[in-house]
Amino acid sequence: MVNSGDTAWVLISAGLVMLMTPGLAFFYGGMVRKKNMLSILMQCFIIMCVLSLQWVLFGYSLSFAPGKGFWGGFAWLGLQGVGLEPYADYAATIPHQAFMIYQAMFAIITPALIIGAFAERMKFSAFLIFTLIWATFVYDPICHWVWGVGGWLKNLGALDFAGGTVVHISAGIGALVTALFIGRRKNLDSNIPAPHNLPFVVLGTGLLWFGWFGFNAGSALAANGLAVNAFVVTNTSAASAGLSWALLEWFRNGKPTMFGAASGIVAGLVAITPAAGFVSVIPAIAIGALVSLFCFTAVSIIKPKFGYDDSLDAFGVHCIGGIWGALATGLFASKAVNPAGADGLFFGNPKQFLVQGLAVLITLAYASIATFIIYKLIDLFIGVRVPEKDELMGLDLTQHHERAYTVLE
Amino acid sequence: MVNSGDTAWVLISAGLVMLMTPGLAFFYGGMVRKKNMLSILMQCFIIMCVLSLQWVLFGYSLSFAPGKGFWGGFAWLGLQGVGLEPYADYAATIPHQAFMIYQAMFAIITPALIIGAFAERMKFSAFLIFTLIWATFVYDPICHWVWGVGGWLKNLGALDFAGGTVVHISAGIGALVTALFIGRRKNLDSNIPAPHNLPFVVLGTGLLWFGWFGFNAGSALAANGLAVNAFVVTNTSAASAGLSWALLEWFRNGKPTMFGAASGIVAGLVAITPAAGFVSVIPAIAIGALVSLFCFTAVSIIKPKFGYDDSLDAFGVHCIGGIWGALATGLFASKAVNPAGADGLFFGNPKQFLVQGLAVLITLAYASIATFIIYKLIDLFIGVRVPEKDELMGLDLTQHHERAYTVLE
Amino acid sequence: MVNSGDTAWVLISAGLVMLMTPGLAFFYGGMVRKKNMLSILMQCFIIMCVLSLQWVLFGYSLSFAPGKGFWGGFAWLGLQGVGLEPYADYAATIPHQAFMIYQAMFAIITPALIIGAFAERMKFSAFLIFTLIWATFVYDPICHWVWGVGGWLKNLGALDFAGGTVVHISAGIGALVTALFIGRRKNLDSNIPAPHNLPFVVLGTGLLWFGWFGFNAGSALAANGLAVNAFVVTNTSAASAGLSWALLEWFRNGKPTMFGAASGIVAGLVAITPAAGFVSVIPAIAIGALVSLFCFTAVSIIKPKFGYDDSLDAFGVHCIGGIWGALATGLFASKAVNPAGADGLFFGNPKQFLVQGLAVLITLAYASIATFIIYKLIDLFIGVRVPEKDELMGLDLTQHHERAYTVLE
Amino acid sequence: MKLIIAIIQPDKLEEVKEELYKKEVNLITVSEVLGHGRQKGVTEIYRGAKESGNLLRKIRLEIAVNENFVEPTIKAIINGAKTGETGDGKIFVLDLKECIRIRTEERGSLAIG
Amino acid sequence: MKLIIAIIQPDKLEEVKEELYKKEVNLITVSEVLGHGRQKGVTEIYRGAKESGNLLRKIRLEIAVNENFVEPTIKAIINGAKTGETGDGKIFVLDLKECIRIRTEERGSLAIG
Amino acid sequence: MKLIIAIIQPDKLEEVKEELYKKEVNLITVSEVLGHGRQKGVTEIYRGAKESGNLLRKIRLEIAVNENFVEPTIKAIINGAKTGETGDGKIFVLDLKECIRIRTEERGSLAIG
Ligand SMILES: Nc1ncnc2c1ncn2[C@@H]1O[C@H](COP(=O)(O)OP(=O)(O)O)[C@@H](O)[C@H]1O
Ligand SMILES: Nc1ncnc2c1ncn2[C@@H]1O[C@H](COP(=O)(O)OP(=O)(O)O)[C@@H](O)[C@H]1O
Ligand SMILES: Nc1ncnc2c1ncn2[C@@H]1O[C@H](COP(=O)(O)OP(=O)(O)O)[C@@H](O)[C@H]1O
Repeated sequence: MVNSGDTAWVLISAGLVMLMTPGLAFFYGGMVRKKNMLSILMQCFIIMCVLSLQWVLFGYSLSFAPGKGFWGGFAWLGLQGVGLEPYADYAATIPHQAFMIYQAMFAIITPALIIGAFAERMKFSAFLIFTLIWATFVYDPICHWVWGVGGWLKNLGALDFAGGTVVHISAGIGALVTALFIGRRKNLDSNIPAPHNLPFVVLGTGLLWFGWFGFNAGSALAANGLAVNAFVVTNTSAASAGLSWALLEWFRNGKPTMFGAASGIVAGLVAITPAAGFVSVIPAIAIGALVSLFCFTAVSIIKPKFGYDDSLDAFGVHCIGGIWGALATGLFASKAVNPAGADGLFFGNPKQFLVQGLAVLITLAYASIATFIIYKLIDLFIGVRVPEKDELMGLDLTQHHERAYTVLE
Repeated sequence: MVNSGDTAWVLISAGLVMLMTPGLAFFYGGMVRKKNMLSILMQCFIIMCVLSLQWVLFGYSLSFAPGKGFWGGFAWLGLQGVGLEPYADYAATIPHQAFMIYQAMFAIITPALIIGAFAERMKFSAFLIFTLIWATFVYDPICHWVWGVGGWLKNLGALDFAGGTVVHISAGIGALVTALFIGRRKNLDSNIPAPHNLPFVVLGTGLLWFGWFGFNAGSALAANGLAVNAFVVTNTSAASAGLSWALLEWFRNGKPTMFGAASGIVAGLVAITPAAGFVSVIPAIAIGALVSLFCFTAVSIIKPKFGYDDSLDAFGVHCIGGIWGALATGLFASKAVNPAGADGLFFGNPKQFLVQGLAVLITLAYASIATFIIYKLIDLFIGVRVPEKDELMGLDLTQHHERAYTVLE
Repeated sequence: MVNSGDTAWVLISAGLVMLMTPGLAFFYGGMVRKKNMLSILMQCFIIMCVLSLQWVLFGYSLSFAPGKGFWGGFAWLGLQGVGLEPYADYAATIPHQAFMIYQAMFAIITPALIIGAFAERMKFSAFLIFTLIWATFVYDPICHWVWGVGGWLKNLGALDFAGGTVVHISAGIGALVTALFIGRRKNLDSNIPAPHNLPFVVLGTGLLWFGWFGFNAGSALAANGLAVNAFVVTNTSAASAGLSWALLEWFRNGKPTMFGAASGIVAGLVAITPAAGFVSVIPAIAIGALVSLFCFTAVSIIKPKFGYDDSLDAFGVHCIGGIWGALATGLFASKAVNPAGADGLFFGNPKQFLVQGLAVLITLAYASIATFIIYKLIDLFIGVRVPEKDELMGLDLTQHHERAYTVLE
Repeated sequence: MKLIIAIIQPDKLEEVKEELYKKEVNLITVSEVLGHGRQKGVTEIYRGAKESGNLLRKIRLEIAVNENFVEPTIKAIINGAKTGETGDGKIFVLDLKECIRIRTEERGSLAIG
Repeated sequence: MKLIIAIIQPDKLEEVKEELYKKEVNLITVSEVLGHGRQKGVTEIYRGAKESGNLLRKIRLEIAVNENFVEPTIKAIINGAKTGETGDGKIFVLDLKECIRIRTEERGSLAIG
Repeated sequence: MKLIIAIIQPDKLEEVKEELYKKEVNLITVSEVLGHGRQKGVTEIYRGAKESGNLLRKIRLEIAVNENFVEPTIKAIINGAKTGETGDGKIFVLDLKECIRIRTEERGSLAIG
């Protein structure tokens, strides 16, 4: 039976998650150079368009239609049979389409995260094709394995409350493959480009934090205690991680930065994602504090060392943060928080930790290989990178024939 | 009896629709030149102030107090008798004032849409008077005819789920009259001004998309299946239209633009507005895909041809999009989606299509004539347009004595 | 028993109030000079981080754990005993943690308001310590007195629906003490710095207005008629105050400004905060119209006269507005609106007005003295103000080693 | 060779450019400046605090030309920028000792155009 | 006639303007520039990546004056801008061959003021 | 003394600076300008309205040097900025009559460096 409170909560949560992609657009857009601002915004918004359609046409069916195999099958193509009555296997108190549209927003933001890796040099046409294929052959299957009825990782007992493996690890490792495949931006050494508009980065951070309440607390699919728990630990982890990143900078570079705090906040939100429905508030503090340590190291020590150009740190924040979150779930999960969940290592169940590790490895392996193959194919046919001349002039003018800001008037 | 879930949904929806006007402010503001940025923001925010007051004092009564005539009458002036108990004729499960404030947000954004037509050259005082009179003599009556108890277009059987005729056509045709009446901006030919800040346009687009969930799904006035349907088709149509506009540009101009995608998204949201509670997801794709074709043609082919200066395309997007949406409702509406609705042409009921067409014509006729008369009167007394010198120096400095951005510091 | 509709409403309200701090960051950030933009954003976001942790660790316990004394005591440290079941003394239909996290957002934004007084010259380290101590020794106790079970101002019968005394007066008077203690910014006389980005101020205003629905209507802690009343009067007062400020400027300076309207809107939201659950719509218009008169006078007549540098008018808007709101509650409150409330002076109960006045005086006295002592201590140990050289170069570069915007690329 | 610097009204740039192209002066450098002169600015008011807005937005043109182009260039600028209102701006002419085209390292007159 | 170019600290603009007005030098053109000189900049750090922030914000003044105004103008700029700290900036004086007031087409000395 | 003005491609600034430092030219003033020249711009399109984007972003360098530094400075700029593609930019050399260091009020050659 449809419950109005639960439905209201899932609908507004869907709205909040939808808002995260514009939030991400500004978070990323503020980091690039003026001349590439619109290309980032465009990539985010076109993903919203293309994947909203892919999802209702076949993506939702591939991901969530019951099925034991690689995919969920084609039973729900074009939302046939996906109506306004609840579908109990997913959510018993809201219309089935409410669950569908809520999940659509996850399918949208995941590939958008990868933008951080090919920013400022990817051909728009290649980006478009990549996104569509990646969503279909990487996101949809993994989503089915972890969340779909009959999904084998689900049956394995892997816990992923709101998308640590499905969203952040898959996109994060995809980002690393991207960075390695597409190569470094031109004359990066003579000058590391500074973010052209940090206030936009901060605006994006604020919208992401706000939207993430829908992302995590909405994943309870009801306005109940579980949702409240997810909401509380989400806020706590974000806060803990934001502070911890700032302190790390303070000690290492002499000053804390806004950009650092923003990065930490996002890392904290990433890390708590898989755990939000299984852990309580004190562990959330630890999860947040530590994720900044890991991501900070990845971003400002490991990356420069290896020299791959993960331009906006999609790998450094989302993959590293996602892995830590998935494993932390295996450490801190407790049935006291969520009886439907499981106990983690620290609550006497080491097995859960291993299962989490396994799910992480499988996601890493599959997503990286699949992503690589997709790039290879696209590169073969149309090439993924813009010509150097265009890169120097900027993607806004060369890919979109427009300028973000007027200079004279 | 008040239902907490429905009340929560309508309240947050009211908040979402309220946020659309700031969203519109940035959507429009980013399109003008630096020197006029604040004038746009000011017009939007003053409308929020003035019409919030107009609405509680007499606007709501004129629009929704029961009555068979031109207006809803004066029974509810100052919200007398509009209490915290449900008023079943409008919404049986939420406090009457919840319905009232939700509707207030519609009354606010409608005249704000017209700003797009007189941007960069309207006298602030004239604007203020125009808005107040227009809201009272154009919006309130039409609103009553279509949505009010005893409204004659309602009784005629015209379907308008969330405001295709009431909001978009009335404001859109008002915009055309405005553009013709006030005339073109100065030296427009020597240089077509480029949008001064496209990221702000995109920010506005994101907020509009987000807020539109409240606009359309909130119009179900309950957190139920109907709301979910409206939510889903709203997102689908926006996506379909955004993509379709970008593709049209790609074919016609060689490159897709962010500005184009944003325009398409808004057009798609406009078109689905009247249909959101009556059509299902596949028709929503068609509605979105086609609205971009119509609006794109209006904006980049018809407008330059006829040379009227609908500066930010309030007519081209909202009127054209609204007309298509109202007619499309007559084509794609289906009782399978909403038993309380009607079947459209494609579901064997051509009459509905004719009724929709009639409602469109009546709205066009009344709104255009009334808008013209209002301008004539204002022009007679105080004049609607700023002196050329002020226009060249910009409205921010001349109308508001302030500057949007510092140049030196 | 947990009610899903109420829980959904309180959770989304918590999200809305959380969003207010980023909103405030842009509202304030847009007012300062480019070179200090990030310092404002950083202060706001670090407060979100630090106080989210302080709150779950001990702040919530100090504020809300039952107790008759200065504080609420330590019973709920680390959220021990604060679970997912309702705690009827605060809210009988939502999980206790939902109430906790909702209140956390109030604890966050209150010290953030004070930023407006020390903007552009406060040492980051000193700011950090100040915030933590102030929240613990000023906010938490006052919060307990007014809202906590056994709080003595509550027992006295003082009405404060959503934080007129607790939030706005305490922070507002703290801001005045700040301005007097830290002193004026350097060469303020040779040039009064213009806001570097008014569109950001407007963006912040929009987000604040939006979030304030959660702040006031959420304080009903249920999706019921009371919430609706709070929502309606909040919107009405904001509108009335925004218009009234603009008109005051029009008469006094010849032109209304966007900055003025934005200031009025915020003042109107401040003033209605304590009254939102006790007054009806017509009084709300008066409350809004008058608050702008008071705040406008404080900001543009009294401040220049006395010469204290309340840089972004945290005192002028929040303290003055908060006092007026608290007193107005004593004038316009009516049991007809909220039986659980009280009647005010105009409804035949002068006593209520006196109680309100008393609560105001106590808050002013305690907050001002405590704030002063905290500054004295910090100044003794590390100093509160940056060296003149750093102030001239800007806090972004000197306190955070980063720049908000790139100049060349 | 001469270096011609012109300060003009922002909204005159397009017209000036057209005039210059007519005279086959195609190479120019433009920037945004603020000018203080006879033309009165608008007072700005922020929360009651007045600012005598005495700096107005102007466009600055920098054009290097050979001697025979000096007068045509001046004429072109005047044709494009003159309204007769205060604020039209000024033209400054400086001696240009040397000019180098970076791409070719050509020097002197032929590097100008 | 001379064209005087001065590079000063951003926060000195107001004082320099006042000094100039005292000397009846009322017509100036101002722009924002970045300077690299003796004055040390602050290193900027973005996600660990250091940038030697060696370009500092400065204000550039451009003032055309008649010979008898050259020294007073220089004095005025120094009075307004000098702090004795590195970074105070420089003044450059160039020969001005011709000056035209667009509004009136006047030339030479009387077009300057 | 000479005042050297150079217009270069935005992405060449870092290299030019390095070349200048090698030649011990450490004092420079930089600003952002728009240039119109041989290099073709990209047409911009806003809702169908085309704009011949004929103004391209460039960087303007202003460097005051003593005679013996003129050639080294020109060389340095060319080394750093030359790609051989149209759009590389130009160098203009003007006579510098006087130079004053505000901080010390020194004049002439020693005020330059
Ligand atoms: N002597 C000067 N030196 C530098 N810039 C000048 C000078 N005279 C005029 N300008 C520039 O020209 C602009 C227009 O001058 P103004 O006196 O306002 O109008 P007009 O030139 O028509 O009298 C000024 O804003 C300033 O930027
Ligand atoms: N020779 C020069 N050429 C061009 N600009 C210069 C020159 N010398 C100084 N400047 C400008 O003056 C500013 C201040 O110079 P700096 O050496 O930092 O201080 P000071 O002049 O007090 O020694 C520099 O940032 C630069 O913009
Ligand atoms: N005669 C000139 N006067 C002023 N600026 C010039 C002149 N010639 C070139 N420039 C500047 O140099 C830039 C590059 O010139 P361009 O003709 O595009 O390339 P190239 O110099 O390689 O032929 C132009 O955009 C313009 O800013």
